[in-house]
Parts: sequence; C-alpha cells; structure tokens
Amino acid sequence: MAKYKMHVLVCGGTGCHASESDTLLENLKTIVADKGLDNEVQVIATGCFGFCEKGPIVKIMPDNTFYTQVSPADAREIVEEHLIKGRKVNRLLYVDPENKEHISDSKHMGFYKKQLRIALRNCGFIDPENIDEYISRDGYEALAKCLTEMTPQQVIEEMKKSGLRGRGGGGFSTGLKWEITSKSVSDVKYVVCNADEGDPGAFMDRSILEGDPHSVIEAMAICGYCIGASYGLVYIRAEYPLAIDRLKTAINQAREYGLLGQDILGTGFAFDIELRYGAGAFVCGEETALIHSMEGLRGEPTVKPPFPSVSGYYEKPTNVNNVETFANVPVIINKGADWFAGIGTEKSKGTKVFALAGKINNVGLIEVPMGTTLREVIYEIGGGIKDGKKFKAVQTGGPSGGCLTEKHLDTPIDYDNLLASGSMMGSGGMIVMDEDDCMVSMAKFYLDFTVEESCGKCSPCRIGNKRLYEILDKITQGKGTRDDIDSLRNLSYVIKDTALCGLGQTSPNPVLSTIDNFWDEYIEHVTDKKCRSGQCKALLQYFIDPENCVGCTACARNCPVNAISGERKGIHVIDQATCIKCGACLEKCKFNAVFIK
Amino acid sequence: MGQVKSLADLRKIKEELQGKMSLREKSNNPESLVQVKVAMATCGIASGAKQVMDFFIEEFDKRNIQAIVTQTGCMGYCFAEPTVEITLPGKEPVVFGYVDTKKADDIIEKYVKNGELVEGIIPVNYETIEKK
Amino acid sequence: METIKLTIDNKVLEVAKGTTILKAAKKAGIHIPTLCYLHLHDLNIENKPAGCRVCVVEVAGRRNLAPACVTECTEGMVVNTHNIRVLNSRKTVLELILSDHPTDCLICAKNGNCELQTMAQEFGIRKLHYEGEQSTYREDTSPAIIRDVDKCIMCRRCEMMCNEVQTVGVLSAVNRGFMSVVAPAFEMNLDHSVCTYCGQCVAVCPTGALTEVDHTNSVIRALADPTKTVVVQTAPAVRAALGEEFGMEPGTLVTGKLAAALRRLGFNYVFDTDFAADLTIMEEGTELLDRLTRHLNGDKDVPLPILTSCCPGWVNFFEHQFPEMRDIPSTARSPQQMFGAIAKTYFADKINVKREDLVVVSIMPCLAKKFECQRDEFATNGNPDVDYSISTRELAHLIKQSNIEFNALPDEDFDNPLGESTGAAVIFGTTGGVIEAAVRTAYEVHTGKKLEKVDFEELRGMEYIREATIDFNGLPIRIGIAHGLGNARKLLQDIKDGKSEFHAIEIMACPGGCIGGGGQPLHHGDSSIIKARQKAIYQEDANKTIRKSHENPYIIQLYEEFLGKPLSEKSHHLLHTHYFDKSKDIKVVE
Amino acid sequence: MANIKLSAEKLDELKAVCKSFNNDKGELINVLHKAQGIFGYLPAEVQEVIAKELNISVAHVYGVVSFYSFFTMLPKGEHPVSICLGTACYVRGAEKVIDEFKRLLNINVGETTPDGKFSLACLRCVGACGLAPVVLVGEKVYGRVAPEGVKDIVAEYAK
Repeated sequence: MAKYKMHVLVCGGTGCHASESDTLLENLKTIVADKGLDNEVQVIATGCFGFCEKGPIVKIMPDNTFYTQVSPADAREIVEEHLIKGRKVNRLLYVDPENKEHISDSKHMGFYKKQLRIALRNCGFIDPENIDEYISRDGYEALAKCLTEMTPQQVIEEMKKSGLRGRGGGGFSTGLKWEITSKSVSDVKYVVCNADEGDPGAFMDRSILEGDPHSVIEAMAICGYCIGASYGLVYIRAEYPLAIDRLKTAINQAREYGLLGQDILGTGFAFDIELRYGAGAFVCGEETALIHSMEGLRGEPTVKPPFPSVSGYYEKPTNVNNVETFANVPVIINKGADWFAGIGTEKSKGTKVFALAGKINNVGLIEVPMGTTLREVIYEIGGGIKDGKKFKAVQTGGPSGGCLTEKHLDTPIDYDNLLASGSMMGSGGMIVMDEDDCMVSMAKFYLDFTVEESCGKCSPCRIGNKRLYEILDKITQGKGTRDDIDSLRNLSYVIKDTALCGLGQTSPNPVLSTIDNFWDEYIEHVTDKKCRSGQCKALLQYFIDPENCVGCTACARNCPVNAISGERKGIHVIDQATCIKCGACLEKCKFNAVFIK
Repeated sequence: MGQVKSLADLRKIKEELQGKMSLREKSNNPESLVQVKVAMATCGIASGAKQVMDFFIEEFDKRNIQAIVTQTGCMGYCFAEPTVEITLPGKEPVVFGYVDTKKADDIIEKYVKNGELVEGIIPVNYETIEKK
Repeated sequence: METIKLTIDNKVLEVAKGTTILKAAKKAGIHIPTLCYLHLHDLNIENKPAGCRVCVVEVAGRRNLAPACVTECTEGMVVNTHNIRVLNSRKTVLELILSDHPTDCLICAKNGNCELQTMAQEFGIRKLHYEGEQSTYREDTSPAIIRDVDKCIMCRRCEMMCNEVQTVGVLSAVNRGFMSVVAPAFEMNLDHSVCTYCGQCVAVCPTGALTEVDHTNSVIRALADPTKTVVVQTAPAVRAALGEEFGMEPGTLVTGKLAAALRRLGFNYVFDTDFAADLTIMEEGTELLDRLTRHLNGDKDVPLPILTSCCPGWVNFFEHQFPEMRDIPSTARSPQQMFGAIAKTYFADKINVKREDLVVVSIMPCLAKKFECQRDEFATNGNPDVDYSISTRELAHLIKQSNIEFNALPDEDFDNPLGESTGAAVIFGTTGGVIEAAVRTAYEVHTGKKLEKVDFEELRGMEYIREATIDFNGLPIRIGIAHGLGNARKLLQDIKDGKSEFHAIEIMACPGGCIGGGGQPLHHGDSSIIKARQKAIYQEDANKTIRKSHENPYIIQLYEEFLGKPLSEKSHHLLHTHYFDKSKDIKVVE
Repeated sequence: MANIKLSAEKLDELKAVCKSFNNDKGELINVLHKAQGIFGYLPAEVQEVIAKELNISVAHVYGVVSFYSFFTMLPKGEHPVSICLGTACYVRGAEKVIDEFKRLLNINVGETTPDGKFSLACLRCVGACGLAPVVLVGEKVYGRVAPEGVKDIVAEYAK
C-alpha cells in the first residue's frame, strides 16, 4: 500500500462541481501521475468545504494550505510549484479582506474561525466514496456501540439527554420522536430520511449527503435499532444527482462490509436502506406528504394526528428525520449526550448548519453552535455585506420564515429566539439582503414560491396564498392602498389558522414579518407610490435632465410607446402617464440626461 | 476488504486505516505537533533532501512521534543544504543545516525527544518561512 | 366502551373514544357547517379530506384552528365553534372559495340546489374581500355528464366516489396549487375515458361542477311536434324519489301523480318501464335456466354464473375493465332498451304509427341511461329505440316549468298495453330486486310449482355484497348480489380467479341500486333518504296484486301476439344484445 | 379498441422498467423518472402503458405527473435552458436573466422555440448559490450570469 506523503483534497460539492472542479480533479491526477508522484501524492474528491463563494477549493495536506477559486488550468502550477518544489502558489491563496494578507490555513479565515463542524465534520475532509476513510474517523463505531453495549431504550435516553431537535424546521425532540415510534406496536416499522430539501437557497442536506453519506446511513441504522425497524428509506430530490450517486455508492459499500444487511456486526440486527426519489414538489418536505409521495401518490399532506410515528408509510409506524438531524447522531453516541448538550443554548443544543447566501461576501455553507449571534454569522463568517452596502435584513426559514433586521443582529440564534422574532429556524436557509432589496418584493417572491408549490388540497393555501400574492403584486405595481395592507394581515392570520399543513400554516410568515419590520416601506409603496430600493419598476419614474439633454432625439426614437416628446436640438420630456418604464431611453442616452427617481 | 463481523473487526479495520488518514487528521492542528519542514528546492533535492524527508516520515512513524513533515521551498541557505526547520509545540522554529539521515536521527533523538540542541543550527533572524 | 368527556360551546358531553368534534357537536345539537365532508352513513361511505377548512373550530390550547370533521375528541377538550376568531376564519375561507368560483348562480344548473350557494346565503356573504384571478378550464360535455370544473371547489367527493367506491378510476386530482382540479387523465373529455356514466360523481357534487346533460328541451320540442307520437316510460326508482323534489318526505310513493303529471305534460301514451322489467325477467330468467340446465347436463363450456345486464353503468364498466369476461353477463337488454324496441315495433304497428314518427322518452334515475340509448346497436337505420332519456331531476324541472302543481294531482294509472306491471318489476329499482324478481319466475318455471312465499328477505338489504342460497326444489341455487362498482369488481375478480361459487349474480352500479342513481334528487349527504326510497319500493311491490313477471297478462299477450317465446329469434333480435371490448390496447407502431 | 402508439422497442424498454420495480404501484414515481429518462418527456401513451403495467388508473398516473414539476408532458428543446430561481439567485438578479432569455429566444418559460433548439424553464435552487445567478444549459452550469452575458450563451448553442 502506498504511503502518501501528501493529500490533495479537491472539493467535489455541487457548487464547485459547477465550476469545473471535476476537470480540475482530473488534471491534478494526470499531472501528478505524469510527474511520477502518484505514489506520494493522493488526489481525492471530497464533499463541500462550505466556502462556496470562493470555489473550487483545493486543500493540500499536511501543509494545510487552502487554495480558493482554482481553475483546471491551475493544476499544473499547483503540482509543479507546491507539490514538487514546496512553494505555495500565492495567487491562489485566500486574501484577507481586511489586511489584504494571504492566508493559507483555513482556520485563520474569518469564514471558518467561528464555525464548529459537527454535522459537517467529515465534509471536505474525507473521500465520501470511500467507506474506509469514514471508518477511520470513528465511522460505524457509534452503531457498533449501540448494537453491542446499549439497549434501544438506552440509546433513546441518550438522544433525549443530548437535547437534539429536528433540524428540518420543526424542532421536535429527536429522542422523543424515536421513543414514540419505538412504542408504537407493529410488526413492521420504517426509518425515513427526509432529504427533500426544497427551500430555495438551502443546500445543507445535499452537502452532507455528498460529503459524508455514511454518517446518515449509520444514524438511520441506529434509529432502526431503537425503534425496531429493519428497513430504511431515503426520500431524496431527483435534482440532486451527485448526492444520489454518492449515497448509492455508500449504501453498496456498507452492504459489502456487512454494516447494512442481515446480522450486522454479529448481533442479529438487520437493516437495509433504499432510495425513493422526489420529483420537484416542495410540499413533500412535509412528512405526511413525503410519505404519500413514497407510496407513489400525489404529495398531498394529510391531517395529523395520526402522526407518522403511529401510522406512516403504508400505515406502519414511521420515523422521519431529516439529513442534518441524522448526521448529528453518530457523534452524539460517540462523544456522549453530555458533550453535545454542552454546546448551544438552554433549549437548543448542538450546532446548526446554515446556507449563507444573498448579498453577502462569503456565500457558503456554515455550521455554528446554537446561540451564535446573527452579527457573528453575517459580519465575521459571512464577511459582511457585498460591495460595502448597508445591511437590511436576513431571511431565515425560507418561505416559512421571516425577516430579521438590524435589531435582531445580536440575538443568539436558536429555535425559540427565532420564533420569538417572527421567523423560524426552518431547514437553515439564510438569505442576506441589503438596501437594494425591496421588502415588499421579497415577500412577493416567497409568496410566488408558495403559490407555485402549494399542493392545492386545502382552500386557504390554494386560494388564500394566491390572493396574498395578488395583493402584494398590486402593491409593487403601485396600485395598492392602505386597505390592502389590512387585507394582507387579516388574510395572513386566517391562512395561518386554517391551512392544513405546515406549508400553508407558515406561508404568510414572510408577509407578516415584512409588514411588522418594514411597515414604513409598505406605507411608502401604497401612499407615496415609492419604492426606496428602486426594485419595483412600476414605481420608478424616468426623467430627462434639461441641463444635460442636447436634443439628439435618440431617446424619443427608441421609446416603444412614444412617451417622449421634444424637438430636435430641443429639450425632451417624458410623459409619465404613457411611460412603461422599460428603460430604453436610459440605455440610449449618451449624455447622461435620463435619470430615475 | 471482507465483511465486518463484530465490533473487534471494526476497530481493527479502523486502526489499520488510521495510519493512512493521520496525515490529514494531524495537519488540521499542526501547532500541537512537531512540525518538520524540509527545504525541497532544486538545491535541496540535489543534496539529498528527499531521502532526509523520507527518513523523517518513516522514523517518526516507527518511533511513534506525532509529527508533521512537510516540504517547503528554498529557505535561502543553499550553502547548508539540506536544511530542515523544526518547530516544537509552543517553541520558536529552529533551522538545522547539512542534515543527512544520520544527523536526522540525532535531531529526532535529542532535539525532538528531549529538547537538547544539536550541532549545526543555523542562527536565523527570519520570522517564519511563510513570511519570507 | 371507552368514553371521553369534553366541552363544546360550554356544553359538557360524553362521547365514545374516536368520535370527531363534528359528530360530537351534532350529538349536542350544534351544527358545524361542512363543505367537502360527506358521510353516507347507511352506505358506509365517508369523504373527509379536510380540504375546504370551513368546519374549523377553536380548541383551547391549540395553536391553530382544528377541522372538526377529522379532529378526534380528547379528554377534557374545550371546543368553541363560533367565537369571533372561528367565524372570521370560516367566513374568510368561504370568501376565498367564492373568489375562485364563477358567480353565474342565476343560470347555473345547480341554482337553488347548490351547497356552496346555500352556505354563502347562510353565512350572509355580501361582498368578496379578496378578489382575483379565477382558475378556469375547458368545459367537457359527454353523452351524459357535463364537467364545468370552473365550479370545482376541490371537495374531492367525486374523486372518492369514482375511485374508492366505484373503482372506475376516471377522475383524479390533477395539477398542483391554484390550478389543481379534479379531472380525467390528461384533462381529456369523459367520453375518451373509461367513464361508466354511473353519475355518482354528479350525485355528490356540492356545486354545479358536475351535472347531467339536460335533454328537457328536446323533450319539450318533441311534445310540441304535431307529427310525432310521443311515448314515455318511467323507471321503477323514479316513483320512489320524485316526490322529494316537491317537498314530500323521502320514501313517499308518487306513482299515480307521476302518471298524471306525464299525461298533463302532453305525452300521448304514458307507459311504464316496469312492463319491460317483467319482459326482462322472462328473457333473462329463461337464459339463466337455459345456461343452468346445460351446465347441469355437463356442458362445461356454458359460462356460469350468469350476471345481470340491466344496469348500463355496469355494462360500461365490464366492457372497459373486464372485456375478456363479456360472455358472462346475460345478453338481455336493459328494460329501458327492451321497452324502446317493443314500443317501436310491436306497439308502433298496433297504433299504426311509423317508427320515425314515434318518439320514445324515458324517465330514469340514471345518467348512464342517456349514454345507453345513444349506443349504435340500439338504433335502426339511425333511429334510436329510445330517443331521449331524462333523469328524475330533469322531469321535476319539466313539471315545474309546465305549471303543473304536482302535489295537487290526482292519482292516475298508466296506459296499456305497455303500462301494466307486476311487483317483481317494481323492485328492479333497488339492489337485490332484479335477482329476486328473476328467482320468483325461474323457480316456478324450473320446478313447475307455485311459490308459497314471494318475499325473499335473504336477498334484501343494503349490505354491499350479499349472498344467499335458494332451494329450487332440491337444487340449491347460489345467488350473489353486489351494488357499487367497487364491490362488483371484487365479485368479478373472484370469478376470474375461479373462486366464485355463484350461479347468478345481480350487479347494480350505484350504491343502493337505481334508488341511489346519479339522476335522482340530490341526497346532499343524507343516506337515510336512500333507505327510505328502498322501503317505498318494497311497499309498492307488496301492494301489487300480481307479483311475478310471468303472470303479467300483457307480457303473456306480447309473447302470444308477437315474440313467440322467450329466447325466440325475434326476442334475440329485439331484446338481446352483445358487448364490446372497449379496453385500450397497446398497439405497436413501426 | 383504442390504440396507443409506441414503437416495439420503446414499449419493451418501458415494460422492462416497470418490471424492474416489480410492477409495484408504490414505485410509480421511480418508474416515471426512468420513463422520462428514456423518452425525455412523458407523453400520454407512455402514461397509459405505465398505468396498465402497474395496474392503476391513467388518471392516477396523470394526477401524479401533473403534480410534480420534475415531470413534463412536453418534449424539451435540444438545449434545455434552466434558470435557477432559488432565493440566492433571485436576490442576485436571476429575474433579469430570465427576461433576457425570453427576449432573445422569443419564448416564455415552459416553452420551446419553434425550431426545437431551445426550451426555457425555471428551477428551484440547484445549490450552486455561490455562483448566483446560475443558468444551466443541459448539464452545463453557467455561474454569475449577467443579462449581458445571455447572448453569448445563446450564441454558443445557436449554431
């Protein structure tokens, strides 16, 4: 067996993949082989490093060098300079935005400093397609421990003690859920992993499945042991081909090793896992809808109770947890509930993975202890707002969540605080908005999503959300009134009160939260017909500055609705009533005479 | 690899594999370990730096010393090649010149294990290699 | 029985464990409005998708409102069904539903009979606070049913009927979100689907989304045409239900008033489908005995059991779904079609009217009959045996438009010769009736003995699948009965699997038989109405002096004068039919 | 008897897919995925066959097909263009990119150009938020696409 002196880790996450990290990987491998280094240098693809903004990422061990934005063409230089001559390729190092210094150890980067990686512990560190690497990092140790040293009830107690809560959004105690399912009497039970991550702008589950699939497999087996199930299903989005491939590979490897299948580790415990594919329906993240979808039906939710723990997949007791929740389980068993419970806040233990995106410098996947403040996340990890703009709000919880503003910046993030602030944890999408974002439009964006994704089963969600969207649209078109804001409110409360499932019950949150936090902006839209961010096109007005206008007629000639009048060499004027705000005049004017107000 | 039939099996596999992964594990926290940097520019390689590096890697392993061996570019002491920089946890880096395998053995036994200085230290006034 | 104590609107009550808030409230005399919820108690049919959200109530300690239709009572639960939060939510939800619903109530087929309209009226809706785009779809007109799904409120009752009860599987919720609606595959027209036109979807639709094709105008036109002689036949189940349309108690028999009304509408001859039902027994009963005798004589090629064929929904069902078994049902035409065939031959000759100048109208509890009378095989040179089939509901409209005060009409008799019938014919209107009528005749023909007792209680009831053994003088005849196509499917599957031990099986497509047909006055979820109609049917039978089909003097006369004997060549030509394979086949195209 | 038109070869392939899932109706979605993989879309005939093989109603199959946005009954263009409309992409201007594609290709979202070259669709978060806004043409990902860059992307495939 070759004893490698150096490991080159190339990010194989979807983000980096999209930036040709696969070609980069191939190039590195080829050049390393050409140089005869293939016995000394191991080039492997790992899961996501999280720092997607700067992808593709290449990390070189043992030098602990973190290269960012590496293109396939950079492979030769990395091999020839760094691997052969030991000289770091400076231009590929991360530059500290503050002191402009090159940083090679990721630990010293603001992005990683505050992070604590539990669920993502193996992402960007191991080769997800190699079970050996997982095993060498205590992989399947927790399963072995449970099977050989603990009773199912002891494991459940440990889970309860750890304080782990569902990471899919609900925040229900994982241990308690397992306990309920374990107590449901049935000959057949199921473990389901919800990998139907559908929040727009959230990709934490995908990253875990791509970067560390075995941790989910191991946890599902542990759960199966606890609740008395020998069959597991992963419901995964078909839009995640890479994660599907990695998961399939991992399941096959685990089967080969006898870590899935009959008589696992000689204990008589049997467990196996199959995949079920989602097909593009956000509502299938709701567990009853997910179960119906797995049964080959439309993904329509049904009323709870009965909860899946009692009657789920084919009416058998079914324990549904999401990917991130499962990823925490082996660590809790290995390091103990007390260790885990020592992290986080009083009622929210451990860490949470967030997908940081939007108008922020460091877009990417982060994992922080519960209780970290938004300020730390946005300014220290996220590196602040893009282009030095002003922070306006951060949306958490996706379409079910709400906006947090300046006044929430120092609130420690946990389930209860987010709920109290009018938002929710959700699955972990965190979208940062700056002064250029219109909050009415933002609410409209989310409602557009909900309308598109509503299953259509219950009337408040099917019709009510459509009406919410229409009112918001009316406001952004400059046709709104004060009454419309009241209507939005009343309708929102009714939908929350009457919708059938979690999707409908939370869909008005972006509306209520933006009304609460950005009341002034709503009022401006309806009374002053103004959008301070300039995002609502219909509320813009185009003017011609008489100082700069030379009367070239370019604007008038290009106006599609003949809204511009003026003689050649004379000053031109835009008729506001006719103007459709297409922006053609602005584009055509060579004299900077057209401006927007 | 065959089936993992028991907890003992699993642990055995893990131990076998850990050697492979230790390189990555250790280098995540280099400050707590012995760090050895071997200058591997043209001049270094010409004077046998590669053999010295291999020696360090193998011997640390054999003698069960938690250390990280990396290569680095020319340190600028071409006269004294092969040169090796050793950083003990919590200490300032020390550079040794004219290191061959015998000298390397000395360095491990005396400096790394016991903190005793060995002949051949190059008095340095640089900060770290990185900042050069 | 485990019970639970709870409080609803300050009333303390005790209910069985598992009782929903809706049922508990009903017990306490509190009416919680519902829209999608449907419970046909006597037929064991329940639809509770909890989708409309109109029945929400406040449960103390619960974050949101609870749908009363599916939320089970728990110990100590405190429920409020009409505080301001509930009322506002309920009203807003209804307004939302109305905001996506056409407001052409005045010209809607369901005007005055629409559950959504009634609710809007009860809630005092005067203004829609949330107006916007409406979901619109293509209208679909089939031979029997019109789908105007702009009016669909996604209660899913029709979908449940079509799939769970009837297992026909034509309808499904399609699309998602705002555009979701119940429709056939690819949103194609019903006549391209495997629809049986049983009309059970229409029977439960709370709005005007599903209605029958209205043929009343054609009937009015025919009646006004001086060159036409218009003959009407009316099915047994109609007389047990029509009264409901005029405010009478369910189960009121209106046979005499019905005949009187039809006469006043201007029909030249007021006949009875019951006459043809007796004729059906002659043909079908003889066919049964023929097959049975051949089978007993060792002819193993004779298929048994024999299945009844008078229900057109059922015929459509097996042609689409079990075409390979189409030699099992009796070849006898349905009473409607037998009547038409006899009317346009035997009777037309008798009154010396040319076939083309004779118009046959049928009054049916059924929508599939509209399709049946349009089948090509039931026409001669393009002239159908039955010209128009209208439902009980359409007849009620016709009577109302014609200024006839139904309730004040005297009782009158049907005309002869096609208006005379026996008790055996009347019971065709309920599940179990056809086979009981067949047994009455077959027994006497087979054994040559007179029946001591004509009431076969063992064949009656509402249970979905019933079986009984009738002793034919030492020969035990095994009888099966199924109503509802889902139950028919079960029996068919048994036959297919060789598990059936029956000699004869009666199948009716609609739950309850024709009394529960898709063309009957709407029951709006009250299944006791169907039970009352059944009672009325058996009462009519008991009232008849002649109760066996073969004793109907006009039937005897018909055979003597015209047909010869049952299964004669003429009978075959006029009274029997053949079935088609309507399944979709996968054909390979190069 | 109504006929369903499919070539013998494709029909066998489709039947084999159903069989590989034991003709289990619970596997409908998996079957549809595979079928769409074979045909590129799910025409009515394909759904009819699947219904027959899995012993469920065609309405059921269509109910499922029309529920999930991943399934389509329309053939896609030779170069399917998908624009990510995840929040990250939206915030970074994906809408303008869509508008530009619509303008250049002269089709709406969900449509295919008359020559069958391009079709336009929106996606929900492909998870490449670091590259927002993201456009996919077939399998190829274009990151940080500005409206001005759209014509270059189109030109790349227009030949």
